[in-house]
Amino acid sequence: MSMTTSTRSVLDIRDLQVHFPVNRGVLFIKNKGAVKAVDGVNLSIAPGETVGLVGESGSGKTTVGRAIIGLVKPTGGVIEFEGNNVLEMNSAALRQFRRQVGVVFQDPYGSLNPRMTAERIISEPLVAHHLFNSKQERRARVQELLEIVGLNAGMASRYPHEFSGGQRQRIGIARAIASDPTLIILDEPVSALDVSIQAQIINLLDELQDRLQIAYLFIAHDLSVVRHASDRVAVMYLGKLMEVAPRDAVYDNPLHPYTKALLSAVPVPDPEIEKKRERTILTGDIPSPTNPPSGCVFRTRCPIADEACAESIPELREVTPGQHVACLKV
Amino acid sequence: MVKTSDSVEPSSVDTARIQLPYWLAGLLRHRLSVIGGSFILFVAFLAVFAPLLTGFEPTEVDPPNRFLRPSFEHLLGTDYLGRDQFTRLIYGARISMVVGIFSVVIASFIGVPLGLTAAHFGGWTDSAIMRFIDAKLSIPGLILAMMLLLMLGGGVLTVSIALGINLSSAQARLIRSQALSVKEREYFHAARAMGTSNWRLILLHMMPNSIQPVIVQASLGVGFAILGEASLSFLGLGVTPPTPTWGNMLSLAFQYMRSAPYLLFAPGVAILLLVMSFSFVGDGLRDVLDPRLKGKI
Amino acid sequence: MTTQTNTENDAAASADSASTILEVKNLSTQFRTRAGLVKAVDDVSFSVKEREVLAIVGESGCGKSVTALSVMGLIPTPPGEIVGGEIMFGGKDLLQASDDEMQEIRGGQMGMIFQEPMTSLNPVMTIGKQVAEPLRIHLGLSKAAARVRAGELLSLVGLPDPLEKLDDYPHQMSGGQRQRVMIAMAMSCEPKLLIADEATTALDVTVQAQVLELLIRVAEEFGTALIIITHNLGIVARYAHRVNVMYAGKIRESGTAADVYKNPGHPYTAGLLSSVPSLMQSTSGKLQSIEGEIPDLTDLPSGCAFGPRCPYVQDRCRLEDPPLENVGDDHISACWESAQFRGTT
Amino acid sequence: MLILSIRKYSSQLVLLLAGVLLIAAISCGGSDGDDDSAAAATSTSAPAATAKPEATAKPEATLKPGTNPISATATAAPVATKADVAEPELLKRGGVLKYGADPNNNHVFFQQYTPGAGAFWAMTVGDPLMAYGADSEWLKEKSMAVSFDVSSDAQTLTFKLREGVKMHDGTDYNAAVQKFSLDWVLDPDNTAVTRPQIATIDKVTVIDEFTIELHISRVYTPILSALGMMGGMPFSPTAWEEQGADGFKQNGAPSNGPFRVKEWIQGTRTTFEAHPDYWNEGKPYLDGWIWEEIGDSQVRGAALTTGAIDLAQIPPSDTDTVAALRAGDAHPFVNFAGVRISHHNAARAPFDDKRVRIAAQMALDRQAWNDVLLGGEGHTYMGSVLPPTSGFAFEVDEYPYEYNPEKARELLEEYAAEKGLTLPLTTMSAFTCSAAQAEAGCVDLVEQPISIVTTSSAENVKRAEFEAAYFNAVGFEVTMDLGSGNEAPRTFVSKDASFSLRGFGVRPHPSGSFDSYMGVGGYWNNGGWSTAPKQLELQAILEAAAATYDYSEQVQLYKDAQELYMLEALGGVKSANNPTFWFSNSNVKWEGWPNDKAVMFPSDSSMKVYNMWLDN
Amino acid sequence: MTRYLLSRLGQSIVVFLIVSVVVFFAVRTVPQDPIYALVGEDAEGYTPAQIETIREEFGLNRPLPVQYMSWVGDALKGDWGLSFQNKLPVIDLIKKRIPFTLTLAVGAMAISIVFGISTGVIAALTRNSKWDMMATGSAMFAVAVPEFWLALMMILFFGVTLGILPVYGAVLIWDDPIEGFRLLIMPAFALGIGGAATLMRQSRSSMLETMGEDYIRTARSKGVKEKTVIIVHALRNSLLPVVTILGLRIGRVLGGAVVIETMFSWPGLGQLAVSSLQKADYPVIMAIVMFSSAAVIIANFVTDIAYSYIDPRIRYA
Repeated sequence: MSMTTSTRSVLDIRDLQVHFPVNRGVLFIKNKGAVKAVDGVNLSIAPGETVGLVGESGSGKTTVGRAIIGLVKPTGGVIEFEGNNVLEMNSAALRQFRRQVGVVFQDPYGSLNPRMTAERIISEPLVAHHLFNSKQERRARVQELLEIVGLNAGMASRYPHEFSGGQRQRIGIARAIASDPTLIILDEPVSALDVSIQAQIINLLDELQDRLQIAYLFIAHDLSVVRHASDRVAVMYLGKLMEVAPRDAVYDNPLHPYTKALLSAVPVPDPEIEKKRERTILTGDIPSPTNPPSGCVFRTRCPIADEACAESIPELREVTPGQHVACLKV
Repeated sequence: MVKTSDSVEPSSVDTARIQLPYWLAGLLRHRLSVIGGSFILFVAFLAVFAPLLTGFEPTEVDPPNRFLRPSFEHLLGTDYLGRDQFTRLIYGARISMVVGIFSVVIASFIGVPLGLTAAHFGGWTDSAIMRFIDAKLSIPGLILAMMLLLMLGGGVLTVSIALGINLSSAQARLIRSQALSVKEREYFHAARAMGTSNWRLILLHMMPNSIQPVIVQASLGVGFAILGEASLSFLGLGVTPPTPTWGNMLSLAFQYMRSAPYLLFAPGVAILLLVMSFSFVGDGLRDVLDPRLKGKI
Repeated sequence: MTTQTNTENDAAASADSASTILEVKNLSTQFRTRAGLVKAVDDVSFSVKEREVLAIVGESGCGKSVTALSVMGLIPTPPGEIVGGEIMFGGKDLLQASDDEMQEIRGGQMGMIFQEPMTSLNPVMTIGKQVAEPLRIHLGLSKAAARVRAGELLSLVGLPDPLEKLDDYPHQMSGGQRQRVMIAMAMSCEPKLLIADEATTALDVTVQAQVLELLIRVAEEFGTALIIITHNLGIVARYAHRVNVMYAGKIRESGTAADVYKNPGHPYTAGLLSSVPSLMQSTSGKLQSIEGEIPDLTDLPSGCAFGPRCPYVQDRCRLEDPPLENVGDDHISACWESAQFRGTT
Repeated sequence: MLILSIRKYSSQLVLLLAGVLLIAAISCGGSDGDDDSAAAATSTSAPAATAKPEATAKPEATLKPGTNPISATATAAPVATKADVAEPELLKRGGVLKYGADPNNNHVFFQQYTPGAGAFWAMTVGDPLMAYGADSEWLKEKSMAVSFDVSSDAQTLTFKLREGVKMHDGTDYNAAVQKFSLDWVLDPDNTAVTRPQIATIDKVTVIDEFTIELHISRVYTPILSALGMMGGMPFSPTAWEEQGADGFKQNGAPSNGPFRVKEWIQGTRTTFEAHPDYWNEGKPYLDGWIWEEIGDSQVRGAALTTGAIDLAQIPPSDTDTVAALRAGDAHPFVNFAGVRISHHNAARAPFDDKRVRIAAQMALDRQAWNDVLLGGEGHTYMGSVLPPTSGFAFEVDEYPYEYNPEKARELLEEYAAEKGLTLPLTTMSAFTCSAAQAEAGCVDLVEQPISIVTTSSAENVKRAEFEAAYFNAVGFEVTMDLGSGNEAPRTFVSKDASFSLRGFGVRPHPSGSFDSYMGVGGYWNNGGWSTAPKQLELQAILEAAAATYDYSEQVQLYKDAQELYMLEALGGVKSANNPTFWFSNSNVKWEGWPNDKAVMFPSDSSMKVYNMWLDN
Repeated sequence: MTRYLLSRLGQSIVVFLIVSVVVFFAVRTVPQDPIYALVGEDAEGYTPAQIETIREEFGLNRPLPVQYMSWVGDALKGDWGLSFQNKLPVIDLIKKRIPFTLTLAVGAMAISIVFGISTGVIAALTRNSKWDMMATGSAMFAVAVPEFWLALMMILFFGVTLGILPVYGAVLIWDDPIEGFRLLIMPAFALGIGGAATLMRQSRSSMLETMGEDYIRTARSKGVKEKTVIIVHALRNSLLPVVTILGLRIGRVLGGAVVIETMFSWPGLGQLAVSSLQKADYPVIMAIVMFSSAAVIIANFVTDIAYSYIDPRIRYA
């Protein structure tokens, strides 16, 4: 499903930076450095497209999601939504932006307010944006949404603790699509679910995208799930993008050494293949984000790194059509 | 059961079946709080129907019949002025309960908003409010109460305010710590990401999920307030006589401990049982409202 | 950074001749909860041979962790209770063993690693002391000797500058490093059996690979048999010789990894395999997911517990719970319709 | 539901009941079982017959007014030499007596205000110019003046002083020292609390080393008894130069009495030690005594029974402790020093009308007041304002305003009808001070509710509750205004109280009480009721009494004053003569033991500790 | 760690200032006229003019903020002003009483800690057994009993009826150890028993929670004997939350001392607080409250240090 760059993208992130100050001294002594959680990320999402954002913990993928929906204040860069920069929006524009961007979180037990019935949870965005003037209309819309995500309307007055993990995630999705957004940020939507339930939710998300033409930013650490769900995949490491390319290019012909190592570390549920696969095991741990290595951040664990990697920070270059890689050696 | 604060979410009557609010259902299963709860209801019943239950007036003086031992006519005997102790006990129950509950309500009305604003806005407002609360906590409770009482004069309302201000710091600290943990939860992020206004965030998301421990402490607080009133009236500062409260009845009975020990028995035991009942109910509420437990049902 | 090809599975072939070190027969463990009696493990039998790697796989609530805790004798009573069966280990039935005897075995001949690295180590005690503890209890080493040995163990599990790490506290280490410490601790007395209960679930993929490789290497070096408990079908495929698939407290299928994956003997195993999206080729469209919800252990359906979610369910399945039968060479499964459904795949 | 929960009660409930029974056991156990003889006296019987053979029988019989030496004709009596003082056997009795009492001592300089000075320790630290015994007769053995004579115009008094007297700081006592002390007290700048007592003195002259002459501005016979109080006590000028007021407050003013201050710890205790070279050989018997400030009277009683203290002052309202100590082997002292009066402001309607004041008198059942609040130990002597022991008691056989609630209500109804009001009477009219009153510190007051004003001490709260009930029963509506510490008296002084529960200490000479309390200048009256004709008539009698040295004439005048006050002026509702109690352990002895006349001082509540010793 | 403690120190100073401002102005709104503490109820011997001069001397008619500034200025120099009761320096009044209140507070805390924590831990380990029931039951009982009632019961029972403990007297432990200790038993017990109950509940619940932690299960999986698991692993971790509430207990103890000191005539600051509050003796009240809140703040500070020392997660922040 190749994407022509000419159609205007739903979301365009340019040189996004999110640095958290770490103040060492007492009240007044100035802080001594910052955690560069996200350090210069460029990403765009076309209407109806699913972009997979993959990386290990500490890579900054969740922070990117949080920055987009305004939970975290970026320290640099631009987040353009339908042409205008979210960071400079006035409150009215911001409210409109919030209506058009939904969010689904990871933990089924933590993402629903235990004190509210399913109906009030789903109608929260409707109330926040005054989408319906009468209660009946709102109630009808909620019934409809419940049906769409595969739950029966009778459950509207139940409390979150009376649902299973899968059902709660469906309510989360219903809430996200309630204000019929054009983009949904999915932050690890299925990581906390069991395999069988995981598949049901992935199918639901797929179905909704076809029906409602919603663009997804699919943030996850499970590479096989990302492969199935995404059109394009971006791999992040320590706040920077290592490789961005269409799905098949990344999985079948990975260019960046980190992507290769990542793919080879994932065990495949097939003993025959596993016997034949050649595996490259990375050594050591992810460096601490307060003082990342100079030049390429992956160089300390990279099998093919040399002195050059230490001097300059590799730019994201288009090595093959549609496939961008940030590595001097490729 | 007198509702201590209206924010405990309304009992949802599911069309399918009449379902008691979950916290009440839970409480009924908790043996101790059933005992505690029934004693509190019993005392409330006595207090409300006091005029019907006794022929005497609480301040009616009859010196010739003073120091009568408990008899059929005077269930708990009479005091140094010949006043009927049983009448004074049930009228006293009215005031002690009101003082207890009033001070807890005042404590919550001061403590809860303070705690929530501190937690929600953080930064300077948070540290300013917390330093103010630390200051209040560092002044010994009874001295603070005595100062307030001297300022406002003795009376049911003023005693409740004095005790309420004392309890409010603990309430504020408690709800602030709960609210801070709610702020980290994903449903809070989701609500904020959806553009919900600050006001709704606090009222609909933060408060309902952080109010439980406050309710538990409130029910314990009623007990402590009743004890506080007793100590204050021992120091001569509680509700002005001749209005009877269990506190001033107890400190009055002190002066006749050898000649009329039975005077000591009724208010002492009444205070003891009521305070224990509230702590039973408090424990019961803690188990029922504990979010961790609820998740598992 | 080492490059390895997978050789472990070949070694499994020679394992048959080795003796059985753990034999679990008809194990049943129940929990009394407010919502009713939960039969977490219901009549489970399996065995582990010397140096063998057995995987127990299943979704949450299937009883895999409870089985492991029952073997180790770590079931909290109340509310839990082992109501039946035998656990033969080292010639003794662990269920009849006294507390002292169990304390002898735990940490000495049998070790265990848990899922959450963040909370599995005592936050207020140095790493050195915690690793040295089993050494002093089981091997009777002196404080100094135990400390030296602990240092060696830490370097064995690949921790950078181990001697300095002895005096560090758990919160000063990353998740991966802590899991390495757990391995060092569990392996300190060169146990005959080590149980890894979702040991790498909380770790990142690259770190997960490192830890598992390390685990296999050390087990081999000390001749320790491994029970790997996981819900990740990839890990089973890569590291396990044999696999037991559990669902709702019972073993539904058991066999060598190769057989079970190539020719699954139970519709549930097949369903699981098909609902995992493939890493090797792009798939679009619907995943073949298993319908319905995970069963509530307090009111299980009659007959086969997987019945309500099974596409091949027949009346018989709803009436009677199928026993485990041979469906191939050293490959058993519990399904009335296994012949029909296997024929069709 | 209750039955349900009890049936399946768990071990917690058993525990609960055990706890409750435990309390009952303790609270009954605490009453060492003699509650039948305690104050559960019924209303009619005489105060509980106490088993102890009681030397001081209840003072039903009026005391025969003994010959009183305060008469103009007293000539220079021979100087009492050391020999003829009755000499107790000379064996050394020693010991340190611990005396438990209530009011705390702000400082130890007896010339400036501190609660309880006069009552507890001033007399043990100084020997005044003139000293008085139990029945207000001159106690030569304690005074500095060995003889005195009065000029013909009765305005000049010359005193011959005792020689060879040493002050605490070793300096000699002579006329100059006595003059210095008197002048210091008379100087207003020193704000001496004792100044009003001797304010009539306008000139002090030293005749020779041991003779001193005082001139008083008007004929004022009570001056002699006033000089028997702290006003007449000398203190060392040299010490004053060195230490000044602050020094004296902390270490005590070196005077000439049998004891001197050794150490004072505010709010805890004041320790006194014997004066090494006290002029009266052989005295004091004790090596020292300690005033222990014990706030709670029950704890004081317990401290006495367990021997922690030797002598304890117990307020009459603590009937339990009094009964318990009476039942024990402690020796009781009873002194009717205090008078309990609920003063009302007779200058403000409705109290300006005599019928209302009579109604108030008749509303109160004094017998019940005595039984309930004093355990029957008080004396409902209706007539006299002064206690029966003072010899000036006013004898009336049938008190016209006996307890009669129906009559009281009739009077109030009659008043209300006349004034167009309906019962109960609730408000007191406004009050504007006259020029004279304003100058005396009176403040104009607005209309306000009729209130009972007192402090919030346990004793006063009970008094207020009792009297409020009775006043309300006849047609008043009285609100309670319980102040804390010192607020209540202030409201009385500024006259905004309808009934202020007061008690006053009696001075050795009745003039002291009448002048400072009831007379027009007294601090209870400025701006109060002192303008009504009956009250001015009362003032004239008081002045006449103060002007004569003739004892029998004085007695008659004071009786007339009391009759006028009790029957006409009706300045307040007298409830009872309030007994003050002390109890001493068996090891405390004194001259003339067990007759305690020799150790009790007529003024409100002081014990002559200097006449006691420990016999253990 | 030092960063953590420095910021705590900064906070404590701010709290101390707030306390001084709050109490200074609160006390002045008490309707009492302080002069009568000095001149006596009936102001014998004073002319109205002289009363005015005294007001000047104490600076009572200056505007409140000015009074506050001069009070703070003097206090920093160590001059806590003159008591209204006798125009003598407040320090002398307070100095002799501080050791008594401290002895009582330490005694009460000791009883709370010893009885509270030990019963709490035992109750947790013998969960739902008769020991647990008894401990929880008696804790409920101890919390609900009014302190002054308990105090007098003890005086009458142990003091008078049995006569084994002295009823009255005020001697410091280091002056006369035996008598001092015998005197301390009853007041410290009356004051401390409430705290013991609260500590018992807290240590019981925190021990129960700790026993459920993962590292306890790890310890058991290492074959550690149950006794060692409790003492070596569980106890130290379960004491962490208990230490934090110790700081708060000090405030309650000093508050309770007011009643107990009045009851036992124990010459501490509590007893003085009651009398000076009733007489509106501002300088003395200020001194008492500042000392008590200083004690509470220092206590909290000490518990913070103790906490960060026990819990390495903070020590190596």
